[in-house]
Amino acid sequence: QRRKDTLVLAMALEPSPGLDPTGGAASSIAEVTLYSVYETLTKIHQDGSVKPLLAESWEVSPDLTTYTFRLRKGVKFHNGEPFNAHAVKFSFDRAGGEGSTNKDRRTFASITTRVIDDHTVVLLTKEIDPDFPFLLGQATAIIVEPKSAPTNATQPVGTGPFRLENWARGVSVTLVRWDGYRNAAGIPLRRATFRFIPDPAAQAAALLAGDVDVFARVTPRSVPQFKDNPRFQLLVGASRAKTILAMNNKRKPLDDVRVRRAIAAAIDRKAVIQGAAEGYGVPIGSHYVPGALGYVDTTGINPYDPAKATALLKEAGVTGLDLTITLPPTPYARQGGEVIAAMLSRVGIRAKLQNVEWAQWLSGVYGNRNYDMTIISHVEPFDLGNFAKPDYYWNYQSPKFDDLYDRIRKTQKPADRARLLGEAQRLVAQDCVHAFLYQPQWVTVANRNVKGLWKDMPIFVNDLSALSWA
Amino acid sequence: MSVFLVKRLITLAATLAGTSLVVFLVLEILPGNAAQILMGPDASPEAVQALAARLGLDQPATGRYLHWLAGLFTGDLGTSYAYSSPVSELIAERLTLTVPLAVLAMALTTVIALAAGVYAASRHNKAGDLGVMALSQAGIAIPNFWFAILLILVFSVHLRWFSAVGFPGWEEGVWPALQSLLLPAVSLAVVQSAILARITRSAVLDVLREDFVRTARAKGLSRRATLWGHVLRNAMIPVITVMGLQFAELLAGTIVVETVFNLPGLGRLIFQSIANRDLVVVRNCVMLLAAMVVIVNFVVDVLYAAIDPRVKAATL
Amino acid sequence: MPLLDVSDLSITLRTQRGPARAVRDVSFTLDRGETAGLVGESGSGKTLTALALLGLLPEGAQVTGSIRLEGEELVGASEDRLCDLRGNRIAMVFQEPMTALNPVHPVGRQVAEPLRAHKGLDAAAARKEVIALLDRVGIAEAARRVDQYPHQFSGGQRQRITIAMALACGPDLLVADEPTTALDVMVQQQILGLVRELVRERGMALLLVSHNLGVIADNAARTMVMYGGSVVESGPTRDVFARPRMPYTLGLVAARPRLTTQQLDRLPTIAGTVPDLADLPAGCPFAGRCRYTVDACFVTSPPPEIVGPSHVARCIRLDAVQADLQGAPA
Amino acid sequence: MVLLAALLSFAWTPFPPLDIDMDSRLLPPGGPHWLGTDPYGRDELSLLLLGARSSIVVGVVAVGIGLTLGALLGLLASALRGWVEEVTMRLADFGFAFPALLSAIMLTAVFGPGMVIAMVAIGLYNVPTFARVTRASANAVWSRDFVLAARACGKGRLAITLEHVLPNVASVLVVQATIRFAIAILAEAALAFLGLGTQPPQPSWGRMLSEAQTLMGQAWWLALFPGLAIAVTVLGLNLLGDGLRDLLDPRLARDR
Amino acid sequence: MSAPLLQVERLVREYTLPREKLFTPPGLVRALDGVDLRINAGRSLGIVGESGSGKSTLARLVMALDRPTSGRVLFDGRDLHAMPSGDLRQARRDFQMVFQDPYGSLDPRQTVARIVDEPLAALTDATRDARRERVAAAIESVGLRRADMDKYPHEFSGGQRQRIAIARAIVTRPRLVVADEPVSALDVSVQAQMLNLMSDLQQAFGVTYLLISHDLSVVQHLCDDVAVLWRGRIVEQGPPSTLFASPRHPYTQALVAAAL
Ligand SMILES: Nc1ncnc2c1ncn2[C@@H]1O[C@H](COP(=O)(O)OP(=O)(O)OP(=O)(O)O)[C@@H](O)[C@H]1O
Ligand SMILES: Nc1ncnc2c1ncn2[C@@H]1O[C@H](COP(=O)(O)OP(=O)(O)OP(=O)(O)O)[C@@H](O)[C@H]1O
Ligand SMILES: [Mg+2]
Ligand SMILES: [Mg+2]
Repeated sequence: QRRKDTLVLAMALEPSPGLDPTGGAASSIAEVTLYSVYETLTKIHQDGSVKPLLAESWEVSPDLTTYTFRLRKGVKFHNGEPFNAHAVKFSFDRAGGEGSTNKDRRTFASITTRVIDDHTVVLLTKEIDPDFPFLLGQATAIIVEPKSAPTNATQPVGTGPFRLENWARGVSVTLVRWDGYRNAAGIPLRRATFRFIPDPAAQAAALLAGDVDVFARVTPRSVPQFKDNPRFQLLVGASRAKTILAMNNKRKPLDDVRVRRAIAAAIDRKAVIQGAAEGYGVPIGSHYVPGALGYVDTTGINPYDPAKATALLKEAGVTGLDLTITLPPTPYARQGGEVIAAMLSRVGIRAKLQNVEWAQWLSGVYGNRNYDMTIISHVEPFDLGNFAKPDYYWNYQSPKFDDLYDRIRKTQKPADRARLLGEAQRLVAQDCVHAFLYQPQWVTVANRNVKGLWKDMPIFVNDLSALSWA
Repeated sequence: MSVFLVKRLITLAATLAGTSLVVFLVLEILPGNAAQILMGPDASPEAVQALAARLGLDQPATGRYLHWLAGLFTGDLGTSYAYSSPVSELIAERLTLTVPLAVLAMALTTVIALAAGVYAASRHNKAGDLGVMALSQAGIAIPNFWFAILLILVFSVHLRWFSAVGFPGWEEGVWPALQSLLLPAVSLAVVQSAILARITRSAVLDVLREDFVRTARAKGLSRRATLWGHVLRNAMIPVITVMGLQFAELLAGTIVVETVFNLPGLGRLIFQSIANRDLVVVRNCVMLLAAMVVIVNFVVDVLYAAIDPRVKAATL
Repeated sequence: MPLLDVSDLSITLRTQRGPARAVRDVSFTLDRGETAGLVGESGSGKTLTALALLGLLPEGAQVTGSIRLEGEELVGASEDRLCDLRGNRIAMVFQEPMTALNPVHPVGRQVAEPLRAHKGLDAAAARKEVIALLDRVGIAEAARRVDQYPHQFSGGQRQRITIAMALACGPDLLVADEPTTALDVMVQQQILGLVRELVRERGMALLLVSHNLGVIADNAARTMVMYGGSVVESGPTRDVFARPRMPYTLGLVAARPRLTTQQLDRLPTIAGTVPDLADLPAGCPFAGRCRYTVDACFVTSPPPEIVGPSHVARCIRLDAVQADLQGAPA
Repeated sequence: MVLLAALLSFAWTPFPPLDIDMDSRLLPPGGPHWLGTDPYGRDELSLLLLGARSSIVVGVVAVGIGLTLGALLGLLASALRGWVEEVTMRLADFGFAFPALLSAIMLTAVFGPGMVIAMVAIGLYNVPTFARVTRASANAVWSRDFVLAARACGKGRLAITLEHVLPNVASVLVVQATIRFAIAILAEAALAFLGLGTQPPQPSWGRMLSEAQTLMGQAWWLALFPGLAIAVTVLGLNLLGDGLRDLLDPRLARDR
Repeated sequence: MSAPLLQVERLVREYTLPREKLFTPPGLVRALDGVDLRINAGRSLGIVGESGSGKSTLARLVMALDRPTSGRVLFDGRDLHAMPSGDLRQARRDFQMVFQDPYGSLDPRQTVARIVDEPLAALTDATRDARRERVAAAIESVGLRRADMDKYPHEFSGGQRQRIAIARAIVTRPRLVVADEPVSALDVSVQAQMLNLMSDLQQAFGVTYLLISHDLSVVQHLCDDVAVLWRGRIVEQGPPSTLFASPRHPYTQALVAAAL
């Protein structure tokens, strides 16, 4: 029997290219290290609220361009160096600097960090973003120690309650409680191991065999077998992700909104959610998820209506439509693809499924925009802005939306923002830029006795400090 | 050194050189690059480019090939993009799993196949023979990943005798490590031993028909003594050829089995690295696998000569 | 009591086309120091008869009748007992020297095997004995060559090695199954000379199987002629060859081209081909090919008829044959 | 039998095989769906019948590639001997260095996953096997006297290869082909398991199996039936191979 | 005296042995070491000699199936090994071969008709029907039946197969037939049939034989002349009656002594 102060968590992918969240984009890096090894100024909680972490408090100037953070005192890095305003400045300058491989480099490049004293920093932003504190709670905004920063990928040094004990590449990362943590006594777990199990069948087997205690974001296909098993608890939480059938808005005949609408109308979102996610999803009508600020229900704009789909196609003068759906290797895409292809065939659209690897998706679909349609989940919390990017892979261009988005960015009052956001959602839905499918729900399967698990996951993180055994 | 060995060594070297070129060229035409994958779709293009430069992806191909070749000799195999650690270290780590797994599987294969094959041959056309052959037919017909999943369901999930997936590493002790390799090795060995058992059986039967077996019996040796003393060694000649080929399939089979059992072995490293376009790793791993196969076949040839004194004379 | 007493030996084989009586009612005796020849066409059952003496018949062969070695019954004897006898008291030399030796073991080891199995010699003692044996059968530099492999020897040398192997334990009975067929004339003479010498020296009984009449004529005192599984004629070699009675023997002897005879335009031949064992006629196996065939020949197997001093032939038309021979002397 | 199933699938399947029906997902065997349904509510039996087609195509093409190229190389090597033989056989050794799975993975990375790539990869891996078998048998034929007799008629190597060598190695090749056919079906299954074989929505037994593995705890029928289908086919092919071997065995067919 | 049909001059054939050591030159075997022979049309020459003395090598060289290291093979006055390949093909019609092994020398997958037809098809440009007639005639002349033409070799006994092989050799009406141990694989009684057949054919068609054997009695029966080959050299030659009655060379003496 395993000791009650250790826990084994499983995840599908191994952190890559290392354990430094500023060095790569993989969410798996954050899942292992954020809030456990590294800490940020703010901390995002499971309800999406932003609370202090390394910063004790902060103030915002009325024009939303100047943030003043007061830092926690007496905090040390794992290597004994003190945490202070200089570390903050170093971290943010590094993230936005030349040669930075930080995913959010562009954002950090627009920030200027001023050290006021050892425990006070001021951040000046050029772009207004009401969600700035949220951003500072993400893994790209971790505070690193200047001397150890270059080797963070293999020997991470942070201020968090855990430090790296061992990384068996391809197998697991083991973290142990750091006794120098400011609240070491309040951390129930002494050791946490992350095991990497990409194969869905192996994931299920590992859980069933008791090799693994917690598995966040389990492949939905495996979920039913745990549903009625008393040994396990199931946590179903909302995400900020949007799974869509993205369409190349410049390709003929997809440049005709009627064709796009016909496609959307041919798709029964409920069936897609069943087929792709075992029912773990909420239908969406636009690129926005329920629960986010300003959400409006747009699922009625392009409802499931095969007859209308046929009519629309006729109206557009399209017959015998052949389209290719390019599918990345994730299960939701491959499974959803099969369902959607079958549904499209009912309205006379022959959809050929083309499976590609990530590398090919990135270079073919994302890079060269060489595709008709693709199924993809956009996991970034707020990314309506992508519709305003002229060179984005969707090839969507709408002066109306660009204008609207510009206004959203400049609007500070939440109520106004919410209204504008609602407008933007409706516009995207009416233009039927994509066939918007669903907001996936993340399912966590865990041993019944594990306490403190997050249900909702606004960002991908495992808050180890909260976990314990019953 | 005999001409035989020298000749075989030269072809060995030529084969390996050819392999390196093929591997490099095939990987060169892969679409997509590692930097883009590492950074994901939401990363800014500057960050991607910065990473590409850091990884050396912007160098010309010939330069990288020669650099790699040189590295093969010095042991400096480059640095993995995805793991940002030396490839040689990475491979060495993975080999501590894959080699024992392959060896264990091969050992199981050999033991099961030889025992079953010899037994069947010695009871030619009797119930024992038919039984063994029926089993081996079944063994050949089962896809190994399917059998692997079955093993997990039975032994790990239901009986809980073994852990379902993963590998504790040799630091945790030899026994737990071996334990976690047992089911994978069995699922690899089932098909191969079924095939090998048939080969062994027919080889033994063929040898049993040889005149010298009758000679041996005429000297007053018992059936058993004849079998062990005269038949087996001669029967090993075709058996060893097949074993050499099987080792190659076994190594490739580890890709599947390592996936099912979630073992951090070389096979899975290749598989993942290709998906990640971590070409430095792929290149070296594929090269290594190919080299292992080629070397095993070389060893088979040498064994041949050791077993059968005529071969050396004939292939000189 | 004779050393070897075979009576009514019959062997039935299982073949694709049903059971085949490959050897039928063979009886003979053999004393120490005596050499008997067994001749006959290919497929007439010579090798099977020889193998039966060692209990080494192919799987699925059924044996009836009796084989007694100094009174001890070998048909149905236990495998262990047969293992004790084989290579020890009964030894055999096989036809094909190229394949009779195991290619992957040194010859010395192979010759030593019977010594170690029956005489319980240790490796060193056996080796010494082996070198002496190889020397005896005329392998030059035996001490150096014991560790070589069969492929390093010529056909004649290999045959000598198999003979050394057979002689290792000083057997009472040596069965030599066409020991020289695969060799050229010169080597053949050497080998036969060697065997003759050993028989004389050791008082061994020798059953010499061959289809080469010359070889038999030179070596065997008594000869049995086999055809279609039966011994169709037997008697003192000189009588059988000089005055053959059974029509098949007649044809066989006549068909042989001989250096000594004047060059003839045509050789006498036997028409037709050897019958298939699986569907052998009920009567005389030679019926149909024989120009003396009458209806009765097809009905029953002819009984042995005494035609001279210990000269026996199986034929119901002996009178007609005799009449013919006297009418037209060869 | 499998061939029959494949043929049958052109004419008739119990249900439209690729039509999804989310209301009848994962039904166990029985009722109108004899072998149950898959997670998209498709009829398992219909999919199996359709899958037989892919499996046969994979087998035929993979073996076809291996057989033609391999036999060609083997015949060439044995007809020309000398350095040609040496080079061909070294090439074959070289081919052995890349097991089907490995080359399939690499080819897939270049050309994208799919049945064609899988078939080509398996086929290429078969080439050295066939080349070796062919060469060995062909060499045996070349050493026979009837070849010498043909040469005494002034026949060239090409004519002898076509008239004498090929017919005499054909039986060995046929037997080998049935065995390789079975192995190809298994290899395709393994590739499909890794996601590199047949691509959706086209079913193949291997792909059905690999999809079933996640559901093995819930829907045993999905893993069982394709598994059985593969096993039965492979078994059948092996028996066919054994049968052919017996049929073509000179000791049984001829009186030697 | 007419010009010889076949004339062999100082024929040498060396085989290279595989190297034993890396830096030693490969060994050489001299299978034929300067053989001189001549056969006049209509006569038969027998070659006897122990195993490995070079008999088969000689046969292959005479048949132009192998190239000599040095020396010449003159057939009807023309050097076979110096001829352009087209001419050689033409010439092949005039010399054919019979092999020792009746099992290995017939392609098991061809019908008797096709086997016998092979030299006709390859070497003449007769029509299909004409060829079939000639094949049938050849088959009948070796004592088989016309009905046997569409059977396969495995349906025949060893002796019958050897007849088929002989039919193939004579179907083009060659002037020379090289027979490499044609009867040594056969039983005595069958052997007699074959020898009779060969001498019948010689009388009927005037074939010249080069008969290779290690059996002196066979050679004596069929040949007008005998040459004794020993370690690649002809050590003695003459009519069989004189040669066997009073052998001169020690090897021949031993050979004759052994055969008696
Ligand atoms: N294992 C066997 N199975 C079936 N038939 C056999 C077997 N061994 C021998 N025979 C048959 O039995 C008959 C007698 O065979 P045997 O070997 O005794 O003949 P032989 O007189 O020694 O001939 P040869 O001179 O060719 O050696 C032959 O027709 C042979 O085909
Ligand atoms: N291809 C070859 N390579 C090397 N040596 C050869 C080759 N063919 C024949 N020899 C050698 O040449 C010599 C003569 O061989 P050849 O076959 O002509 O003998 P032979 O008189 O026909 O013997 P046999 O009576 O055994 O058929 C032998 O020593 C043989 O080992
Ligand atoms: Mg015999
Ligand atoms: Mg020869």
